[in-house]
Amino acid sequence: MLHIIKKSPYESSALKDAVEYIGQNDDVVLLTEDGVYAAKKGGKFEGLLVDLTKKNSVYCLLADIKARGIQESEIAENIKIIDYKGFVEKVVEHNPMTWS
Amino acid sequence: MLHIIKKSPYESSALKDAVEYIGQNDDVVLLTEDGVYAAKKGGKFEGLLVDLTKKNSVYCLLADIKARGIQESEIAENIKIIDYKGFVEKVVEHNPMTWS
Amino acid sequence: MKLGVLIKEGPYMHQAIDTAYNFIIAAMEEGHEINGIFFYNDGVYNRCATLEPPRDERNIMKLLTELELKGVRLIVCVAAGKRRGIVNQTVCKVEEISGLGQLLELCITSDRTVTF
Amino acid sequence: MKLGVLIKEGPYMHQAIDTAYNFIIAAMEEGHEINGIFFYNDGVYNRCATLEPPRDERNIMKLLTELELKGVRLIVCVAAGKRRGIVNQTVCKVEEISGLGQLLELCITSDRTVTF
Amino acid sequence: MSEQEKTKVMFVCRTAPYGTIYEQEAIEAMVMFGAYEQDVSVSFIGDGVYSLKKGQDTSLLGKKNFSMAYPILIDDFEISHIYVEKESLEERGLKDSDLMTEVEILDRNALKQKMNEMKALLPF
Amino acid sequence: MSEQEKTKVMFVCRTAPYGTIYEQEAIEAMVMFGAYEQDVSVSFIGDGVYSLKKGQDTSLLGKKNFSMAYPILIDDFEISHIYVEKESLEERGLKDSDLMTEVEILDRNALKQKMNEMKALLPF
Repeated sequence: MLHIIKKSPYESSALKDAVEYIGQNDDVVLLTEDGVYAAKKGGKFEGLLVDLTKKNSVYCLLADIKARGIQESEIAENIKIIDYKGFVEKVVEHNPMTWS
Repeated sequence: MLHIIKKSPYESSALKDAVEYIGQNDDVVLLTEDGVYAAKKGGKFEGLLVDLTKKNSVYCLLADIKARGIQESEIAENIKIIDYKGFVEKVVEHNPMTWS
Repeated sequence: MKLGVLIKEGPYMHQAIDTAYNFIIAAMEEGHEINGIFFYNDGVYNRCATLEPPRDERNIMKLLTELELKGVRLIVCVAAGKRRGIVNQTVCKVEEISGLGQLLELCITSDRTVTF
Repeated sequence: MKLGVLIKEGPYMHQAIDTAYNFIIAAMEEGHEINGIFFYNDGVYNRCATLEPPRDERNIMKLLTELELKGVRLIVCVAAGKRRGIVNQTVCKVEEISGLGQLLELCITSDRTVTF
Repeated sequence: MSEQEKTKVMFVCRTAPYGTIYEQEAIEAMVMFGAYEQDVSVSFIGDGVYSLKKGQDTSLLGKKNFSMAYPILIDDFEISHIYVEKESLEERGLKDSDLMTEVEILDRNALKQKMNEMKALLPF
Repeated sequence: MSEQEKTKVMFVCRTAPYGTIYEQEAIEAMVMFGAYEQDVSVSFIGDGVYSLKKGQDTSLLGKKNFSMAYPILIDDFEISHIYVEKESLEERGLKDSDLMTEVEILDRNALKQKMNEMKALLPF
């Protein structure tokens, strides 16, 4: 499954709820819209996200981090930055579930 | 101030954010809409709410608990149940701030 | 007391307008004056003239029009309305459309401003 | 691949339709087929014919109509639309209005269904 | 139609009732989907579990009580399964006796397996 | 108008930009309010602090970058004060050098005192 997370982890339970459903195997995570704030270095959710990357691929959407003034260098380690074509590719590879 | 909380504490940070702004003195809290879930006995936020009632008056709206199938007996201790007229009264007594 | 009301959410989607309506009815019964209701953000959709909810559901547009007939001033933000298609052709009453200055005026002239 | 899209949020208020639009453009560029876009919940507002956003902002209604001209099927839920006032007189194109069965059909006939 | 030919679709209900319209419009969709002879199931997780709470009475709100349709989803509207997540119930202090209809209570791992089998997941 | 006659109104901005329109329509209201010679202030708390993050570039989204108006709110639009909550910045790993304009950084207690002085609080 592809878990699409689009709410800020500071104001919504979307990330926390999704994490409970992210399995060991081929589950991957895409942070979009306000969901990208979870990926910021130095923020409260950096540790949780970095832990996730140990078992699952975690992506965040370039357009959303740029809009929010987050530089690529400010994205936590092992999180991959992708564009909308990458988003399409992930949907092709995995069945999507949106957590909003 | 009257702090009006209308989102579920399980999915939104509204209650948590509001609690940081509830002062010692004459601040009161009104739980409405999905905010009333915080007041349910046995739920995760019962303790937080009961602690709040030690310094501040906490109210929850009758129409909203009934709609959600919560009986008056299921509301945590010291939380007062009021109707829309009570809501109006609280707004008359305190300047309102809505946390959504 | 003079009470001002700000509505930021659309009808049916959020409970905001329902809570506001019940609050307003109670306030009027208690003898308070509703100084005006300002519709902003998705709140402007509440004044869409073509709502057709199922028969067994409340018609929010009509409930608000009843408040208007009781003398409550309804103000639909022109900018938020245009962005969303709530304009002269689609709003309940063209005279309700006005500018953001009306929201500030509501804050100034009301004893309390409540946001739903 | 055949991709189905479900839109649950209204224009401007939420970023959902913007993300969906950028996703759809990228998918078409990559040679995928957009099997249809179903507008449900507040999503029906995206097809309101009278949107007039400021000049320096995207017109979401027009962007979607451009997708339609490229062959993408747009489906506005009749029940969600009526409740919110998006009906024959206010929708971009009357032919777009259809029933919830179309959403299930989209799930059946698409390789993937993505919700925004 | 044979079971193999049916498409598996799951509504994933994560929202509390009445505060927003998502659950009401989700149930309207479930009722319609039931007519098409597919394999449609519903799962309640997070605040979604509140939708099934017994004793809802919306008379003071002036809103429609749409919860009456849940108990007849399976028999009258041919929904295949209603799943409720165990952990979400517990976190909210709810027991199965609090629910208005018979459901299959699953833990997260079991529910995740069901989700993996679906062709489409519709979050509400 | 004398300072005493002015009405004190505060926008309380709690939402991140772009995911929803609240902050964009809040700033549109701030700009209009500035013309009326009242005492209008703005506070950023919670995710609202992200609105002031430097370097926003919305070109890939196709959305308008409305953040350009923040630095000129005080000088050009006569907003009295821009307050930012210290604790919200820290929780998000942001420093004052991350912000695009000069603001008054206050801790929660101090900001609460400012709120207490207001006639109306407008949450966005």
